[in-house]
Amino acid sequence: MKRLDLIMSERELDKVLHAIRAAGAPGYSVMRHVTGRGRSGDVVSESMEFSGLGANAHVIVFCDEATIERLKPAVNSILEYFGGVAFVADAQPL
Amino acid sequence: MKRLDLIMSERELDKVLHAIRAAGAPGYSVMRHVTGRGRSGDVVSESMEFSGLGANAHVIVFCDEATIERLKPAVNSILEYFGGVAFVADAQPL
Amino acid sequence: MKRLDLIMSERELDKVLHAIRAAGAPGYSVMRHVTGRGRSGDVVSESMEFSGLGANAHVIVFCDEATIERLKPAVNSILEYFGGVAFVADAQPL
Amino acid sequence: MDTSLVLQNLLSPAILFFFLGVFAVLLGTDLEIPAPLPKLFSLYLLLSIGFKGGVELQHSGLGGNVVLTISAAVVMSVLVPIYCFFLLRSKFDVFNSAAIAAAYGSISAVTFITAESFLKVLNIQSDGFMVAALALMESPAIIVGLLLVKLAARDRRSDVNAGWGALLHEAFLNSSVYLLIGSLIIGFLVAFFNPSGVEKMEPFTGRLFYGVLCFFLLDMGIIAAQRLGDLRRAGAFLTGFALLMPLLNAGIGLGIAVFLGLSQGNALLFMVLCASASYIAVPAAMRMTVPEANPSLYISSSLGITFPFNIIFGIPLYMALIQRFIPAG
Amino acid sequence: MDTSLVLQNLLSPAILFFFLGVFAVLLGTDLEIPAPLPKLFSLYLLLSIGFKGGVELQHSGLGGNVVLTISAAVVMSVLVPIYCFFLLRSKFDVFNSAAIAAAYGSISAVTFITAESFLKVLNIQSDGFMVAALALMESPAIIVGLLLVKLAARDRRSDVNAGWGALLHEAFLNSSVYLLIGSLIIGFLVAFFNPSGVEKMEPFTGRLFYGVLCFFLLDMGIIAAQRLGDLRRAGAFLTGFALLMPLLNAGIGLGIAVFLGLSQGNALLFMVLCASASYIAVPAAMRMTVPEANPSLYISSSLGITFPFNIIFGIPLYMALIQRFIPAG
Amino acid sequence: MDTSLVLQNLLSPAILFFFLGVFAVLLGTDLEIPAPLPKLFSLYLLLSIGFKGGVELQHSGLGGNVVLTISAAVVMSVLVPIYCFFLLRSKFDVFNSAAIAAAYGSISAVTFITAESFLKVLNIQSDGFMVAALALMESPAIIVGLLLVKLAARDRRSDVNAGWGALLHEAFLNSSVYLLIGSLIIGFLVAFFNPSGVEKMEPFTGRLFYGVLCFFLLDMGIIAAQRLGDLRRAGAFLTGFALLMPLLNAGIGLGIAVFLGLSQGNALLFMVLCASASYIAVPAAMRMTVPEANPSLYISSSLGITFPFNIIFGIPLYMALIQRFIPAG
Ligand SMILES: Nc1ncnc2c1ncn2[C@@H]1O[C@H](COP(=O)(O)O)[C@@H](O)[C@H]1O
Ligand SMILES: Nc1ncnc2c1ncn2[C@@H]1O[C@H](COP(=O)(O)O)[C@@H](O)[C@H]1O
Ligand SMILES: Nc1ncnc2c1ncn2[C@@H]1O[C@H](COP(=O)(O)O)[C@@H](O)[C@H]1O
Ligand code: NA
Ligand code: NA
Ligand code: NA
Repeated sequence: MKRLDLIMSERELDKVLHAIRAAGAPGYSVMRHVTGRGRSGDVVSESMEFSGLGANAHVIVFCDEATIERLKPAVNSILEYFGGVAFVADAQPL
Repeated sequence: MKRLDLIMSERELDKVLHAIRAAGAPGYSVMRHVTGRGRSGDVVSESMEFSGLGANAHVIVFCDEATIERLKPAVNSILEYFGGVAFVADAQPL
Repeated sequence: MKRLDLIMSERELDKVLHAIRAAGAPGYSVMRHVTGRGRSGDVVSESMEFSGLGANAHVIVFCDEATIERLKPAVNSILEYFGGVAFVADAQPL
Repeated sequence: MDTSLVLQNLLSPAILFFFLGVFAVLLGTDLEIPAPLPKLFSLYLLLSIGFKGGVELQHSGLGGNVVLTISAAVVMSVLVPIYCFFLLRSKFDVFNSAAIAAAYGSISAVTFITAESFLKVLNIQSDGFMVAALALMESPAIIVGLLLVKLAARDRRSDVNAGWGALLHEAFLNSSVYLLIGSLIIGFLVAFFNPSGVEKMEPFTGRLFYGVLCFFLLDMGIIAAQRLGDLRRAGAFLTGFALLMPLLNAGIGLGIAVFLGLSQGNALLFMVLCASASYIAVPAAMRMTVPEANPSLYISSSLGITFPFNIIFGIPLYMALIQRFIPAG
Repeated sequence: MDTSLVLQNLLSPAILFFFLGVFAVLLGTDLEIPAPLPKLFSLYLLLSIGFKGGVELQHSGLGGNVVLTISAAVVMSVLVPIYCFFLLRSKFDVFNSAAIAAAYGSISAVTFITAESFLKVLNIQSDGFMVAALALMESPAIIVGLLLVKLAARDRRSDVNAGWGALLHEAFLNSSVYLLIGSLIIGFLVAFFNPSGVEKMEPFTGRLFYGVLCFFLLDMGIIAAQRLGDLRRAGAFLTGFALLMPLLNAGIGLGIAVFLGLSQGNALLFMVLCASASYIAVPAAMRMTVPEANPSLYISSSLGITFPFNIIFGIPLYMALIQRFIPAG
Repeated sequence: MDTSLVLQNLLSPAILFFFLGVFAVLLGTDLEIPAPLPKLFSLYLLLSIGFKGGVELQHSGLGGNVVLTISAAVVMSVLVPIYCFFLLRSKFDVFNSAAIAAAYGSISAVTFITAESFLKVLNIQSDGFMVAALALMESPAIIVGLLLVKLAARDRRSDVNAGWGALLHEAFLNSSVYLLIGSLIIGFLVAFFNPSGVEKMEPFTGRLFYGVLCFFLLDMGIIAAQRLGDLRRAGAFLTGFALLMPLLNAGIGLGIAVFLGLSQGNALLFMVLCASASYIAVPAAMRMTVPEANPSLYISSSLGITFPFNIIFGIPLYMALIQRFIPAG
């Protein structure tokens, strides 16, 4: 099994979750109120949450490799355009 | 060393943490206000946090393999009954 | 690529992020309001967030191995003195 | 039926803000009241309603039909889940039937509060002891729900199932029952021993109350509308149940109110207690003790249908009935 | 210029708390108003200003120069982004120019609210329909901004780009526009059909208002000061733009106000609407529809410079100008 | 001792809600006030107490024994940690001794606020400058605590240890000291230059205050009770210290109050400042500068014992003593 970690602006959360569901992932979890710093050096801080930009969100998906392959194009297309990071690692069910 | 990620309703948090402590884990971390979607297709949304159901919690435990084995039966028994996911991966101390 | 997970008191967050930036990491993400239990058996609970101690923070860094090596001494020095945990694992870009 | 009552209710700030929340979802805006703000409002409302109820209880005393009214409320919270259960069994398994039944035996504090505000606009009095009735109707319904499960489903896994101790604990000491009863007792004590304390609390628990209720109902509108999708999955039977059961229970409540000789105000609150369903205390207890039940069934029916129905149509309808059967005080 | 106006403004609790926030950052304290509290305050302010505006609108009616004033406001929100865009193009690419331009065509509700409080201290009346103008200036600016992008940058990726439907949705149904207009309508309806409801809301939407504004401005001070660092990166051109554009827009606004014969109070609010820039609705829309633009440019200029400039110096300055050109009512 | 004072305090809403929180934990309910709500309340209380203190300070002026009283408060915040340190060294290492000592030299704003409410019920006046004393007692205690560590433990790691600059910064610019003093100055300036601003703040900083205090004390009760477990680990010595040290410090405070000729109200506040211990500013500073100390020792003793002791028994007890030694004003 695989573990996918996605971090991007909460503004794109719906788009990303849609892609994840469309790929048939068995589930996902979302943590909001994430702050951080990315390529551009821009800091996403909690104090900007009230502004239109919002903070970041962290999405975790445990799924099999086939699902990863299926969601890859759509998710990567969103992240390339809007920003954010996505990493995959191995994970075994307890 | 191993890394254990658990995600389930915060309602079962105490039970799960009890099992983790009982297995002698050196520590754990808990993130609350987690939302998500599981097997049944049910969405746990932030807006339900005020209701009796509550949101999800994400527990991270860094521990050795023996501890994983010790906490496995109790944790799996809780998750099977109440729902939630648990995955194990490798992790090296920095 | 590597994935670094750091969990420590939010009081030391600035110091740790400084060390991460100084090592040239391409970015990082921070989740606050983390609670937990560590070596000493002390519980960091959400209810203490209003006190001077504050809750914990969880920092995730996706970076290459060289960056890990560069940030290691400074980060470990902070964690040894103030407490907290740091683990490294493999992760592949999606 | 008196359409002016319906209009008066529909055009109150509370109900209009509820609709604002509903349309926020239907129109697809990204309006949200982020956690834990809804929790803040709900804790505030429980604390305030409890405190004010305690103060009024001290002023009015425990005489007259107080004990009878409270007893009748408790009896209703025992009986309602029982007949709901048998009705629901025709369509759902034991677990879901018991969980939904418990929700309908219990109460919704926000519905109660909205009814109180409605009474205030009409200048109709009600009594503080009705808050005690409110507080005392949560636990029995939970216990009956669990009893039904224990009796009807005997071969459940026992290793992870909570024992009776934990169940009673959850029934009597879940946080909303505790906060409500605790604040009620504090209000009573303060009114008795320390009347100046009541005044000092007033700007917080009194004057602010209606505005916070409106803010909270904005959020409740959002949540209720989000739940509507679940209902389509739940089917017509449950939707019908969630619309008709409040009417039936309110009718029985009216009968009891007439029988006990309650005033118009108390009668409305009594009917609302009977008609409303829980989405806080009962789900908390059911999630813990009957995890086999599907939360989206009991939450969606109580929060997505019965709650909006009661605050929008139920309250003025029940009032119209009361005005027919109970003379103004 | 009347220095007493400046002092009166500088020494108001609202501005002093703003400075307290600014210095908290400059001195390096760890003062913070953790999320989601700023969101709570900003939702509260929008709800309250909308509700009160609706009530006043009902009282004053839609006659006189109401429609003309609102139309003029909408026209300004269309024109401002157009000339801003061409000015900004000398230095920035299409995307950043359009996004910044849209921000300056739109408005800042907190600047408006601060101006209202300033008027109250001077005992100068203003009208509820100005809140409608406030609400109606957000969407056109967003649409113009997007039109500029569509026209000037034709070969954008279309697979991830939102279509026109989504853009209009974001322009008209983003949460702050929705909450503001919704509360305005509720205020209007309640004032018309249910006047006692206005009174019941008053302690929440009225009396508490100024204190919450101060608390929120404390946080705005923190945020504005945190943005100052970004500005150094953005350069002198944008800093100059963020200081001079409000003056230019306020000047045009004054001309229109004189032309339309607005009262002193309405004139100030009109000037402030023209002079202020958005940091909520516009960034939300731009982030979604023009991700090529760098948010730190449009957020930092509107929030880090234009906002503080307007509430500290702009408001008394505009008032001083008004007192020269418009006779007291 | 006057038992009616104890009862009057015990039966005030503030203390009753504190108990409600304590019993919520002891009975095992799941009542919680989720983060960041406690932070909201604590920021609000600091802002309000500071603002109101500043207003009163402006009204009463700096004459009379103001300077002497404030100086005496600062001296106490220097001396208390010194003798506490030597007492604690009999049982704890240098780091823990210094950290606990600093906590007891510093103050608890909520204890102060509770004492003020108690005075209001008794209709006893106190002065705004006592808030200045409150604000000025935090920093010296922190500095003394760190000096004790520097002097007594010379061979600490220096690579990660903050230098003196950072320590002074933390002592004088930690967020609660900053917010308190900042709001005090704002209150003073507004009362002087802009008296109508005081009125506009009143519904927020004044009328709401007591209710928010009660809500916050509900949470403090929960937190204090959660800390009780830690105390068993800490042992009898620390428990005794946390109960007797407030009495000793209050006694010394009473002596100073009599010597300086303070009024009954100011004397109570002065005693409470001496008797209370910090759980916000000092832990923040100690965590950063003396990480060798175990936070559960200094937090649990100040929050789990000294704080409840002071607000429940201390305040009426100190008042009874004052009534013996200081004639009513
Ligand atoms: N290397 C990284 N490690 C962890 N999080 C990252 C990394 N790069 C970016 N992020 C997160 O992704 C968000 C968007 O990144 P970007 O699109 O690069 O601005 C940032 O605000 C961070 O929260
Ligand atoms: N495949 C998955 N990946 C990540 N999180 C999951 C996954 N499945 C379930 N979860 C989380 O676990 C919670 C309970 O899942 P379930 O018991 O399947 O309803 C969900 O609400 C999610 O937050
Ligand atoms: N083994 C562990 N697994 C996960 N989190 C841990 C672990 N040990 C410590 N932590 C986290 O790190 C914080 C500080 O740990 P410590 O310095 O050991 O007190 C704790 O409060 C936990 O949140
Ligand atoms: Na019911
Ligand atoms: Na504008
Ligand atoms: Na002290």
